[in-house]
Amino acid sequence: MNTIHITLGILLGGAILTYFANKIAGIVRDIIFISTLLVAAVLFFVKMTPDTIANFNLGDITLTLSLSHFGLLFSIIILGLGVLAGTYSLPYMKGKDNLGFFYMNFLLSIFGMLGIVMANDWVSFFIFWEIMTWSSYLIVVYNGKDTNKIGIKYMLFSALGAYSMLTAIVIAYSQIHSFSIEALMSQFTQLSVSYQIAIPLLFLIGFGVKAAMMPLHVWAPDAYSNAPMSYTSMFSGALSKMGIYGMIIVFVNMINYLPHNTVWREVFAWLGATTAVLATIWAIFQDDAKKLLAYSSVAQLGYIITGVAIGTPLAMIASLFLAVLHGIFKATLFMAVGAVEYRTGTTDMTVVTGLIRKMPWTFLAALISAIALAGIPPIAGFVGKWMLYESLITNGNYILVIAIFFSSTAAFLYVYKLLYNLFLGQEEPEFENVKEAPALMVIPMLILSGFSIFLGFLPGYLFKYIDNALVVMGFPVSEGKWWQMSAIFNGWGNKVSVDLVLYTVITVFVAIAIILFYRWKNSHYVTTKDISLSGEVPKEDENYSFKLDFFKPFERAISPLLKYKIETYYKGFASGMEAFFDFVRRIYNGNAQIYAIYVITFLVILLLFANYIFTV
Amino acid sequence: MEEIKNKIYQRLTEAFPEITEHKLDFPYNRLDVKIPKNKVPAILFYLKDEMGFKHLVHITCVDWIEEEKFELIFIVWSPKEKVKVFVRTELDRNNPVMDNIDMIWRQANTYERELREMFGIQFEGLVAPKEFILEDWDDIPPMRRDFDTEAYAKKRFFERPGREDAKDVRQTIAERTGESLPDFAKKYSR
Amino acid sequence: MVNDKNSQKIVDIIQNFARKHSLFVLAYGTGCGAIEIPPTMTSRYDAERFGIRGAATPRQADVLLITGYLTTKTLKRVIRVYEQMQDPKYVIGFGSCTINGGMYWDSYNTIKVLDKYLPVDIYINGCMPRPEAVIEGFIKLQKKIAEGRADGAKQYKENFEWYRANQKKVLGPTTPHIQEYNW
Amino acid sequence: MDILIKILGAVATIIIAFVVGMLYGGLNRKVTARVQNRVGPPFWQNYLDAFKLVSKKTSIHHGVMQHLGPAFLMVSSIGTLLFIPILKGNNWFPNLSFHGDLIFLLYLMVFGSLGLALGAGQTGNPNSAIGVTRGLSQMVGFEIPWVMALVAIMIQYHTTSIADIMHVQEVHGWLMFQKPFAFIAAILAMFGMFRYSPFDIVGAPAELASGPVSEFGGKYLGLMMSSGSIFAFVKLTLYTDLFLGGASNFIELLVKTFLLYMIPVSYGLVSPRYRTEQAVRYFWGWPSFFGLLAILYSVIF
Repeated sequence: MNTIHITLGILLGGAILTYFANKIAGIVRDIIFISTLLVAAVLFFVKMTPDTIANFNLGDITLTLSLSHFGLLFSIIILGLGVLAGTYSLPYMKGKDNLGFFYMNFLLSIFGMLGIVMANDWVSFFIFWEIMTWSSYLIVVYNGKDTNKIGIKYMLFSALGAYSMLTAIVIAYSQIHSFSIEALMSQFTQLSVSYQIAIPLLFLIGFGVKAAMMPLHVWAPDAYSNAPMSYTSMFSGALSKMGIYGMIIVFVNMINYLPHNTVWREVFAWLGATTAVLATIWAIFQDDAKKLLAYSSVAQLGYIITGVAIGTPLAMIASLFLAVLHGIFKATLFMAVGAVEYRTGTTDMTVVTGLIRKMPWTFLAALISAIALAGIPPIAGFVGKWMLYESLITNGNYILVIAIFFSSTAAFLYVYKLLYNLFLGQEEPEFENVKEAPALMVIPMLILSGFSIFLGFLPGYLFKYIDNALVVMGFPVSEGKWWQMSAIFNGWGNKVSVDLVLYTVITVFVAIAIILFYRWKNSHYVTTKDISLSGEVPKEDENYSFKLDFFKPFERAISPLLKYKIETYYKGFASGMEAFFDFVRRIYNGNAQIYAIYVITFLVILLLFANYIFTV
Repeated sequence: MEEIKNKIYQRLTEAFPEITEHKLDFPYNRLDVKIPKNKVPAILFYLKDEMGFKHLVHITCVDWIEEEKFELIFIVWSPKEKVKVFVRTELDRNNPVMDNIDMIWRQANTYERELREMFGIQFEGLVAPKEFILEDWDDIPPMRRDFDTEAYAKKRFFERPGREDAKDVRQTIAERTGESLPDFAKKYSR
Repeated sequence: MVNDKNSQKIVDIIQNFARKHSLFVLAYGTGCGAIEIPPTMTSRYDAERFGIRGAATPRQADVLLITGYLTTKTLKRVIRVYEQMQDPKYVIGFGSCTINGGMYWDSYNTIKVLDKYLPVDIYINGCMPRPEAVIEGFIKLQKKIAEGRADGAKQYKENFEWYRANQKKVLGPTTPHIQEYNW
Repeated sequence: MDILIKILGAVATIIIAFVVGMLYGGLNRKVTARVQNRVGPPFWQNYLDAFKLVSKKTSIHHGVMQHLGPAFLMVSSIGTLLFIPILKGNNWFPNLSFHGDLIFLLYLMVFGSLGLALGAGQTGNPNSAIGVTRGLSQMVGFEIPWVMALVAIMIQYHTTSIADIMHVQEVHGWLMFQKPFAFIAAILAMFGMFRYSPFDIVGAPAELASGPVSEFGGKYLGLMMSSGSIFAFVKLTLYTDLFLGGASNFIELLVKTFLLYMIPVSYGLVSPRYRTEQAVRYFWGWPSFFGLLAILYSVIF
């Protein structure tokens, strides 16, 4: 018994207890849920030492778990976000039915993710991966409309990923007779060429599904927007990072040793960049705030995939920084949209308007996170983006830089669309009585946006962890070469001192504020109905906010591209997928019995080949 | 031109024996017919669908106050024949009610709104906002001849001394007497 | 120091100098006189050399030009626009119609004396005044500003009740509320 | 003491940028007037306008973002100003130019656009939001050739620092001639950056009532005007540093920036107005082609 056992035990036990506490009383369930999270997180961060090893014996197979510095970085995202999103979901989920089920799955997915980052062998990796997938699947279909279709999409892609991953594991075991991750890494170079290509490819398909990489992203926008926002903040912030986690392992330990690895890198970097560009364009034309953020998540994951695929030390630092930061700001944005939904009942951006005076703190959190997303200094998003650009330029990927830059600039459009439509614009009498979200929802958002600002001028605190993680992966120590506590460097020795940026910005800002607030009383507040409109006064029931066809000029400008890309490729792809789903629906028909039979069949098949797999 | 007008008139009288008056000797291409008001939609339909008068030029009104009548005039135009037909009808001035014809020409709606507001003619079944040009009008409709616009203006608006009538302004300025204004306002009116 | 009377005077002189030479005219054509503005602004007469330029919205404008007759319907909008402009602001009545009704002296929907409804700083006579006359009017206004006498907005604020009563009288009792004046 | 001198230097830079930017704005009006066969306003007209706007007695606001919008704009302008070297060799008001690089500046420069967009959004005026969507779309358009030009320079000389690029030009000659394609792409992108005709649909006064700024008056507008002037100076100095070899003294800087400034101004004088999608497609057409050519040139040579 050591800390790993205890932490995982607490999470698993807590999950089950929460489910049954629901039968007793709501308050008991809430207390058990949040205390499970808190105790697990505190125990983990206080007691956990990286060299702890825990063994679980399952029959003949021994599952080995231990925490490396690399896993520690990801477990910070998982547990930190888990605690905050858990706090957030207490008021957010209040009044929904079947809450014990939701909270159980919430805890189980954290349990699964924590298991993944500590897994030392592929069996436990796969088991925890499936726990994570299933629990998130159950939350995706937990409520909302059209759950059948969305759930099947998610399940299909997850199954595709899981089985390709399983195949890779089985192949690897058949060759090296060990499930250990390290064994595969160390003996990878001795495998035959076909296996050297097949294993990473299958793994990358598996991880690419979770990271919503370009051809495999189809499930993501629907699943992200359909899950309750309190979970989506984790789904997009932490769960998708498991795909990145796996990808880094594959790229660093396998593809590095391949003879033509630059081709692999280029291909996957371009897949990431395409994901970023296309998802950004789709995000611009969404009218639902959740959908917009979902597509935006896909786009941001595209940057991270690009960075991982490039794989230079600077790119790795950049993508790991972006991975953590994406967890922070995207979670905040999902939480803010959730807060809006909680108070107004809808996230349709053509309906909600003018909430800034009603929900100022939510707006503040959303604003800071949006600036972080757009990558504008002095908020932390800039640091990650800068390093990514520099790594691409210094590595010679010039066109890739343009693509990423286009996606990043176009991100301003959807960021503005989100902020304007939800919070700015004319106020609507319908939302007259909207209040600020409850404190338990606002505080997690503000804490997270505080991190965004903090990492903006002292990114070194996070770089330290990233450095430790990368050292584990075999990269040289990068402190001083790529970063200092508040300065970042590129390969050519140019630097940006981010703390000076912040000081400058604050100084100028204060000076301007003094000028603006001088003779404060001469500036009067007028309502948003009091606008200069050729002398007309909008009537009470008229709202002149600009809502529909928000980026029509831009849409017209890129219409040839849209026609080419979306109409032919995406629709064709989607309809092809739909046809495929129609076929698959006979298998996944929503009937639990059939699923059980399916699982049993799979186990039987597994047992039939057991000799080959386990004993050879 | 005369033959065309005669031919049109012949066809109209055959279809509508109710036509009471007509006048063909206007110069150029104008042709006038007068018809009771219950036949107006029918004749307009006929003109549009059977005879190619596709364009509604105007709907207007004349106030015959001495005869206690409003005369409504529908002007239609045939681009093929190059002929204008004036369809006149008379309404009782004390109860000016007319059938709505905006199902024949959509643009008739606008003219009808104007007539409703300026002459007080009610079009039965007209679907349109209440106000057209005037806002908050509280007097009799202003285009009626018994509406005294000068008296109304005198009653309603302030007036600069010396501009009570249509006399030459320079003359009245020469004879100007004092104005009854508050002191501050004097400063701003000269 | 700012409260000191003499220094306040100096500040006023400087501010008035700037105001005088930078008149943003609201492009809000009310009557036929609006057609005289393009030649005034463009190459032939070039009002920009006096610092006069157009502004698109009342928030940015200093001068409200009432270019010609004002129907009651337009008056409502003009009052609204005037109240949206920021202090200091000036009104120029343009053409005979604003002075005494002009050719619309007996019209049932055209006001005749503008200064009962809005504080007019300068009237420009004529039907229509030519661009030379318009520029002359602007120069008169500049002179008034420099002398500190163009305080129409102040008068409007101080005698707001009187102006509002006049406006109510002509706009009718059923006038939908004009939004409260927010100084 | 050292820090005090630095602060004084920074303040002096800001004042110079303000004065020069305003002067250029006035000269722009004068030149426009002369081309249209007018006398035009005196060249100090913009100072009077700004002073008058700031000294307006009252102003209105629709909420907190309307204060923050101009403030963001000013932060962006001044921040960018402080992070670029004004004169060659950094011997004169170096400010913070050692602490930032080109990509950093790219992002700091768009900070103001986003701030203005948010401020305009708060007012609730539909014209503002329409103008903002046009402006942001146009921005996505001209950033592409601009970034291509910058990438071409960066990969040619293996640096992202402006000071290094200026130093390179002392050795190799002006980049304007060394990398003509990059220069063409950057100049074409500059048309969009300055938002003069034909790319002035963002604030088209006749149809959008001056677009994003339509609810801003008084001190807000005055601040925006000042910030715009500073920003114009910043952009011109940046172009001078990157392509015209920087300037070793102040007169040289003035001459170079003024000549550069006259390019978009004179192009705007003879151009009608593009619609937004035309503008975006324009930037993704020939300017981007030249940008790609520049990158290709850098890769090959």
